[in-house]
Amino acid sequence: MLSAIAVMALGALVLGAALGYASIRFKVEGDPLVDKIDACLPQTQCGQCGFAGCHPYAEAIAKGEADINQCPPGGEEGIRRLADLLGREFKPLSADHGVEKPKAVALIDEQTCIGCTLCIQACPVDAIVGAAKQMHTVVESLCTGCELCLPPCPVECISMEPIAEDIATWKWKYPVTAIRPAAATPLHPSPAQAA
Amino acid sequence: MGIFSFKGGVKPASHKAESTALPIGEAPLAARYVVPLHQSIGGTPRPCVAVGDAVLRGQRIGEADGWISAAVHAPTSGTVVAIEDAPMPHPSGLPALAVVIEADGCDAWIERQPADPAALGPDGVRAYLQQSGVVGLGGAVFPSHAKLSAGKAGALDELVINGAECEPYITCDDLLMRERAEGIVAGTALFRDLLKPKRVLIGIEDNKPEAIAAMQAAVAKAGEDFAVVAVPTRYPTGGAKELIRVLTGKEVPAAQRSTDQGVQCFNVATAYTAWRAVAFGEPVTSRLVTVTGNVGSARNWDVRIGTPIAEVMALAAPNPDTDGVVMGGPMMGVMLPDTAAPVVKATNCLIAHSPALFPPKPAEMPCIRCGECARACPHQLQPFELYWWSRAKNFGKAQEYALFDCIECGCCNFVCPSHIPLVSYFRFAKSEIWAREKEKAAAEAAKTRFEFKQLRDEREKAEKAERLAKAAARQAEKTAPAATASERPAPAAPGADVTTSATVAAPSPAADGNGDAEAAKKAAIAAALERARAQRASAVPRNTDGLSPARQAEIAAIDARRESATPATAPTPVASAAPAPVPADATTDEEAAKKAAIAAAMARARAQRAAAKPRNTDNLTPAQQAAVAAIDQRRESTGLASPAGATGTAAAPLSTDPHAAPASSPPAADADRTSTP
Amino acid sequence: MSHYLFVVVGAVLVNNVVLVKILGLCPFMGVSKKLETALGMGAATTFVLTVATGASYIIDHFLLLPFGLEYLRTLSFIVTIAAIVQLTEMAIQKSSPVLHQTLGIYLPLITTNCAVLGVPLLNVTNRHDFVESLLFGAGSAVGFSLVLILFAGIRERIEGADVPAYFKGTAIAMVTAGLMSLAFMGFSGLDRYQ
Amino acid sequence: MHGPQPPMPGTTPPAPAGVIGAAAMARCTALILFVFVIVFTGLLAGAYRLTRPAIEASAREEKMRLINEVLPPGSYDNDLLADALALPATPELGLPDGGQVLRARKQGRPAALVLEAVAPDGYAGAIRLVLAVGADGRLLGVRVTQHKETPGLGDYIDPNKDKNKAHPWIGQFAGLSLADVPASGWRVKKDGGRFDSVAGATVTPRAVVKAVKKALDFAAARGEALYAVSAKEQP
Amino acid sequence: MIRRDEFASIANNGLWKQNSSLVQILGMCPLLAVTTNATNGAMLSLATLLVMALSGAAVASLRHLIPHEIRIPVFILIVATLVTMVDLAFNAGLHGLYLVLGIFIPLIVTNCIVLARVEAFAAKNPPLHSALDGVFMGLGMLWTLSLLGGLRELIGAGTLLSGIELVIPGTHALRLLPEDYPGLLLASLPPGAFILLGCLIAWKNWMEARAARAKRPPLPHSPSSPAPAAAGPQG
Amino acid sequence: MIDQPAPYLLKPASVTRVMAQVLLALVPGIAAYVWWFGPAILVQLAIASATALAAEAAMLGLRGKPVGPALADLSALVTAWLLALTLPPIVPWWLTVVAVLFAIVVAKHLYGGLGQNPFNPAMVGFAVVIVSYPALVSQWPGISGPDAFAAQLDAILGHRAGLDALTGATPLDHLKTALKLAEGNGSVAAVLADAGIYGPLGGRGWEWVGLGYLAGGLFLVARRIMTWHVPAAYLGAMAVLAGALWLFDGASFASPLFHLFSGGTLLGAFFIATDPVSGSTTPRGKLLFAAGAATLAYLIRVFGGYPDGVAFGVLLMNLCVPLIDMYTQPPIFGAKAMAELGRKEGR
Ligand SMILES: Cc1cc2nc3c(=O)[nH]c(=O)nc-3n(C[C@H](O)[C@H](O)[C@H](O)COP(=O)(O)O)c2cc1C
Ligand SMILES: Cc1cc2nc3c(=O)[nH]c(=O)nc-3n(C[C@H](O)[C@H](O)[C@H](O)COP(=O)(O)O)c2cc1C
Ligand SMILES: Cc1cc2nc3c(=O)[nH]c(=O)nc-3n(C[C@H](O)[C@H](O)[C@H](O)COP(=O)(O)O)c2cc1C
Ligand SMILES: Cc1cc2nc3c(=O)[nH]c(=O)nc-3n(C[C@H](O)[C@H](O)[C@H](O)CO)c2cc1C
Ligand code: SF4
Ligand code: SF4
Ligand code: SF4
Ligand code: SF4
Ligand code: FES
Repeated sequence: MLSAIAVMALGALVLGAALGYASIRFKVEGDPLVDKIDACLPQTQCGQCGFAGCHPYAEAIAKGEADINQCPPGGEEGIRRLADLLGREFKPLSADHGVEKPKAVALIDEQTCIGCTLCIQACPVDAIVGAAKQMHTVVESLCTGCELCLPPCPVECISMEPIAEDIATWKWKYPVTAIRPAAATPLHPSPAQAA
Repeated sequence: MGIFSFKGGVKPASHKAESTALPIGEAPLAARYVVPLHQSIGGTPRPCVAVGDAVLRGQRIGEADGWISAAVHAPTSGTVVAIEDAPMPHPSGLPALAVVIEADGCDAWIERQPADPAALGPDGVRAYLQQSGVVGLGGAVFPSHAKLSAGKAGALDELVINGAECEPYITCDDLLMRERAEGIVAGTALFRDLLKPKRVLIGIEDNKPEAIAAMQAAVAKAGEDFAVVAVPTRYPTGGAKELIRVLTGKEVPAAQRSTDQGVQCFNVATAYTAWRAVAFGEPVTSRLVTVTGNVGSARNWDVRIGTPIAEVMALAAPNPDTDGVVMGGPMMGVMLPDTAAPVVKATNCLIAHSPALFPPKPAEMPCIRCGECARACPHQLQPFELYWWSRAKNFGKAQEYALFDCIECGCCNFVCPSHIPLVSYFRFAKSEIWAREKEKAAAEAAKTRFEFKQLRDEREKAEKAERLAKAAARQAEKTAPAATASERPAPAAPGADVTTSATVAAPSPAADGNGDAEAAKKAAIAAALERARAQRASAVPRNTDGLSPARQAEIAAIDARRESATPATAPTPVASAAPAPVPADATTDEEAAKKAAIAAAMARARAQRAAAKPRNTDNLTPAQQAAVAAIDQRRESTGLASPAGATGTAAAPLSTDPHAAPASSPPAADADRTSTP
Repeated sequence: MSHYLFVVVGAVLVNNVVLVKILGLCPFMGVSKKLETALGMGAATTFVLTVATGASYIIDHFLLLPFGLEYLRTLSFIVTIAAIVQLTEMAIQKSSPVLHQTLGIYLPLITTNCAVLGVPLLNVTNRHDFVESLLFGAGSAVGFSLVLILFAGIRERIEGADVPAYFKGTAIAMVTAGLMSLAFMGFSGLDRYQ
Repeated sequence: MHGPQPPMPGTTPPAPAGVIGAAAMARCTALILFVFVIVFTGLLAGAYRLTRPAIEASAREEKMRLINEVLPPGSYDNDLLADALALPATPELGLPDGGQVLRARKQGRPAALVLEAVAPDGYAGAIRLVLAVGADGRLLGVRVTQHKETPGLGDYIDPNKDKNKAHPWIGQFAGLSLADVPASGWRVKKDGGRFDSVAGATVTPRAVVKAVKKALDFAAARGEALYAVSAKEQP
Repeated sequence: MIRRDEFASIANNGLWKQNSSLVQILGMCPLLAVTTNATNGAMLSLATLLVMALSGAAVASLRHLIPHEIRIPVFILIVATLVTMVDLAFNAGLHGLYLVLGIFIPLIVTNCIVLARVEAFAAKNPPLHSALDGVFMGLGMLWTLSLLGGLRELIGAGTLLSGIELVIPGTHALRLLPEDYPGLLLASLPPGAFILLGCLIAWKNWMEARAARAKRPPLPHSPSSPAPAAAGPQG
Repeated sequence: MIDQPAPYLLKPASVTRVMAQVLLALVPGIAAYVWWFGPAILVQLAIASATALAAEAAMLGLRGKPVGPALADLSALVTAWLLALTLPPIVPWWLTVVAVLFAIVVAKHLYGGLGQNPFNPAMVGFAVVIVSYPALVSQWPGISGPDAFAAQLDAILGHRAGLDALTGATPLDHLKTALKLAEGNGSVAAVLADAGIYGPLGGRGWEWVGLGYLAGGLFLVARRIMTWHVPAAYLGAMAVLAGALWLFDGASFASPLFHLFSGGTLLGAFFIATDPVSGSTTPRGKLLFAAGAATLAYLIRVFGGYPDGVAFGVLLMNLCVPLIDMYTQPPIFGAKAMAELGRKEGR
């Protein structure tokens, strides 16, 4: 009994000392993982993930406080990237946080705009130009399609326009194979779609 | 002259005899020409004619847009009836901007003036070729003038002229060499004079003995020392890199330009058109097109650019079972979704497709990793690995296996026993990767802007708090009444401080009252000077300096618009960089002085920039500039933009390649207005 | 001398910890999705396992056996291992943050890698002497890393395969591990001269 | 409990405080760890004390179970486990590292020897055996204690794996003695001996038969001496 | 105490949703190594269950005393102590089984699922919940290990519950397949374990896919659909 | 308007054609087999083929893929034939069925079918049965004319009573056991001279079967179905290793010729290690793969627990294929120039 306790106590002391020394010797600060995660996010800053932007979400993922499937703008592709980075299993987008939509940009109806500047303040990426009491315009190439400018507009003059394909943005499609992959699960239209 | 060889390659049946029986024919004039503006790699030319304008053959209708871009010309005389989106000879079937010309039947040329290369000088010749619309006719349609300057490696060792024409069915270069060899040699001499290579090599596949003989004769006649080399017939010897390898033994990697290895390669037709342009003043308005395949009479035609493809096909009397038209050869060509699309500079061959001629492909089987494709690949890639990863959409892996070294020659596809459309998978993977890269760059940019905005918001908040605190302090201490003046004297736009504030400049001339610290004094002087200049620059200073350049530009445009629309509003508000003339407060704090100095310096810099270029669009990326310009144009068309906005501004380049979009220069009028108080 | 060779060959191939002894499977399944991480995990485990076998031999022979405290083996071994792992983790975090990130949650999991406790215990059951213990430990670790890396290579490849839906992911990985284990059965008998 | 410390903005210079805090914290946690170690080790030691008698008993029982398989329980009356002899390296039994001999006595007279033996040339390595040899030189029983023979092929030497439950292969040895079987008979039938084997797997039985024969030879040669040594004085 | 829904969720997690063997892929070593028959699998699972329940309760009770930095060493200490106690108990009470399970009893310490549950659940929940979680995780393990073990011995030898005599003396294994069933030995060997487990995981995937398909929201024309209310003015 | 991508020309080649030629190339070996060991092997080939086709069709059906084209590619038949040729011709029918099922269902279709399996299906099937039924899989028939057919058929149907008369050890197995039993005083030469199962090259009869495989293999190389790399490296490595040990101790190690012509060496070198799907694909990778497989086969057959190591050698090297392929990528066009560029910039 006593010898057991003595032996274990001795061990605990030695190991404790080693760990204590190491914790001071190998102290590290910062977390490069967050930046890597952040780089996988679309930077739309829309907050659909439940965080105040992409970086906070990245921090939450790194800390293990958020799952990897909460960013609708990133879509499946983004989740795959995260799963790959973090060595986790892919999982479909969490329905609580929204659905993946085709990319769109905001369009301000310039006839209706009253120049209240509220959308300018709302846009996280400075994509709206204009000054007070003047009509505002969205710089298409800067707009990330986050839709944050929609709610503040008092006259509801902002709408989302899906981006149309042209020759420059056209992509070669996935070749249709003669041997078809296993029969896909039948499409059940959701009630909302059907309505 | 050693002939080298490249690994891989295939030998499909050549089918060239069908279309070489007849000499080159002159295609009859069409009634209507659709001339796409984007016909070469790089920027999209801007239209420089208007609807209703009368044009002559060879008249420039599209202005080169940047260095990697070439002008576009009217193929015949007539009237511009539309500038609109029209169907393109492109696999997508999507339309693009084109100038539609109704021919008047006279086919009158503009005044053609030969150029004198000696007088123009090398740079002049390059510019001349660009203006003449000379682009690579070998398939890549890369603006030739851009390829005509020496690369990093200094002087060129070899100039290679590509007469290989390795793809089955195509014979336009063959016929060109047979019938117009002298022009090709003269064009080659022109290139030689520009590039000064040590040797000039003309490579022709040995299945074209007539062309070789004709070229040899022409070279001898011209007294040049060009070597006409017969190269073994094997697809894709005509690929620039393969031909360079065969003729010089040099391998040009994908990540390099051939000039870095001291070689440059041009197609024979390119040399010919360059010579026509220089020696006769004829811009590129037509090209040779082989019309063959499932047709009654296969032949090469000299076809005007812009001729509807259906009309060209009709010349060859396609057989009734024709079920499509392939533009290009059977190995690399594309099936055209719409034969109303016009002939463009890249159209070297039109093949009538029929199931008898090109049997439908057997069903795709799984890859058995037999390695046939790897043995056939002229770039020694592992197509089945590329396929494996492209199919699985693991693009990172595909790139690891050098996806972007693939030239899409189709050799692998040709030999695959499983009939896998390998090239389609590679194209899919490549375009996905490009799209993703674009997205990533956009995300990165969005992130920077977001962070900048956050920083600004924070700073604003902090400054506001500070200001409030100071104001409170001042109130309490009851200091000099001068100091209690309003923070912003008569802002022109009352709402402006909501969106942005002059926070940077706010504490500007802080320390001008006391002289204890030298820095403070200097800063004060600078700030005072600054203020003076700013006041000079604009009668009513507005606090727009905290704005991003993009937004400043926008405001300027909007202001201009307002001005023209409602002249009764406030006197000419202009984007400027005036620091808010916040009165000096009594603090003698050194820190404040330093801050003030910095702020003043920044303000000064900004003001200078603003003075020089009121539309502060210079630090936008070309793409963003293009976007801004596009917005301008939209407004213009809805009648909202000011005349000032319209002057000088080019019409919107509906860019197809955002990266090569033009840098729209700021209208001079604005600049003038800003600098005159 | 040659029997040391057989100890090593036996540990690496014939009685491979993962495929034959069935130890250390959680990291084997968990960290084999990418080759890079497998390499890192292999290196980390090799280090920890080798050190752990040495340390536990010393503890067993100089602390436990003299006092008749064999029943404290599990406790003392695991505590030692946990400490070694933590030290390794700190060292890696300092020296190679990238590696630390890619290994993610798996570094601490070395503590709960059965192989790391199992090999010292096997050393005790097999009555290995110090050199044999070390060789057995290192051999097992190399065997672990070897199959982990090979497995990662194959998993990367079958990632692109058209695996039936229900078998995608872990299920097919298990089957693959089974076939690997089957292949390793070919080595059986190679250590019989031991 | 573990509520977060209220932040004190502006007052504490952060870095040094962190270091001092860490050191103090480290001491504190080390102490807690130490206490845990002591407490749990104590618990464990207690548990060990409680279970030790039971463990020893079952270990003994296990050993006796094996012995009883080769040696009928009624055939001796001494405490076998106490009457053990440690053997030095004994090549005759294939024991390079030595082994153990148990001596069964009935009414003080030698009854049987329980020997360990190793057949080194099994198909897949050594096969460990336990055999009981009566004082009359007769085999009382043989059991395989450890082997690596191919499952499903060579493992029929283990009665638990032998498909023939009624007459396990290993049962052939019971009752035989050197006197009954001539030297040439100590082979498998395929080689002209008297022992059965399973077709396709004769390497294993050959090894076992050879080892058993050698063990009998050993018992015959050294039996007397082994019975004679007292448990205290080792040969 | 504990609410019904909490209980249900803990039970569902342990038995199915977060099943350690089929979903979390933790605790693989015992799962594959000792499941040569159902008995071994079940007994080792029971041992693990005991450890998990006790360690869950212990950690949950002590969680406020354990500083965050040294929680892992302390957890390990607690688990190792409990495992050693279980080990001692097996040694004393079920010596035969103890010998068969070998190092896999002490290896419960490193069974990833034990520490994972302690860390993920017990460190954040009250003792009763934690103990229950341990029990259900253990039960989840119990059924998977028994199933896998049963399948392996059935395919491998045609029997079920072999080795039961080590637990309940006097009983014996059931022979389910005919005596001349040749047995696919592979199933009893490590490769068979891996492949069968792969199939079990695929089976679970299939069950879940089926369940998900059954749970799909009914088609919009179905009157029971709750969705149309939210479908907007046009609906 | 049809919608097909370029190229519009295709070489006339197909998977079916490739597989058919492989089957054809096996014929000489099979003929020799029948000549020496009787027609039982034909029965096994039939059982294996039927099982393979049925399993392939069932799996394709279950996975919702079109059955026709995949059955027509003949790859399942190649697997079945190779598997049957590696098993003793007198194994009970159900054993062949089990082996083929493992090959087609587990090793092939669980990975997505043709072209995607990392392990050689036929060898997986073989390994499964040799591990599970070592006794049955090591009973080979002795040389026998057609007259033994009835007895062989009986054995295939499961009546294995009179089997001992039919069977004899294979040369490899016999040599190994004989050397082991003789405990030092037996030499290879003595063993080979002693038993009547050895011929001038390898095993009697077996050497002719091997020559048949060799002929078929050379045909495949000539038809460019496969490249020379794998067979050359396989046979080369086997010969070098066997030769080295033979020179070192000719009494304990058989000659390289013996090793080349016994067991599955020639079948393995030309038909099994050459499986394009599970083998390495780069030229250097093929050399490495085959040399590795041959080395392992030799080590296992001489020192290991199994009579021959061809199957395990191939399976073990299958494990390494992704890594081998990754690190033996041939230099791509222009790689030299890039390397030079890198060097220049590095400086
Ligand atoms: C973006 C880009 C920029 C290029 N810039 C030059 C250049 O500055 N000088 C030049 O000689 N060639 C230039 N090239 C041409 C290529 O290096 C190459 O010579 C040409 O594309 C050959 O045609 P191919 O693509 O059909 O082989 C450029 C090509 C691209 C795509
Ligand atoms: C597979 C392939 C085949 C080609 N074949 C030819 C050819 O036969 N003749 C030719 O002039 N250009 C051919 N090209 C285009 C050349 O690579 C290169 O772009 C051209 O020779 C450069 O000259 P240019 O800029 O004057 O067009 C081919 C390109 C590829 C990728
Ligand atoms: C995989 C495999 C495992 C074997 N295992 C054993 C074994 O454990 N014991 C044995 O005696 N023979 C075993 N053999 C058979 C021997 O190699 C040898 O052929 C046999 O013992 C000779 O017996 P026979 O003389 O009855 O034909 C095995 C054979 C193979 C192929
Ligand atoms: C040269 C050649 C060799 C082959 N060898 C094998 C083989 O050893 N085993 C096998 O199952 N299939 C073999 N196949 C057939 C086919 O590749 C195999 O069924 C695939 O592995 C199944 O995906 C071979 C095919 C060819 C062309
Ligand atoms: S949902 Fe995605 S894009 Fe939106 S803020 Fe969150 S991470 Fe960024
Ligand atoms: S304009 Fe609107 S949609 Fe676009 S980025 Fe800004 S806030 Fe988002
Ligand atoms: S030729 Fe076709 S089947 Fe052969 S390896 Fe290439 S892609 Fe695969
Ligand atoms: S298409 Fe690409 S991969 Fe295929 S042969 Fe040509 S270069 Fe090689
Ligand atoms: S149980 Fe997880 S590693 Fe063994």
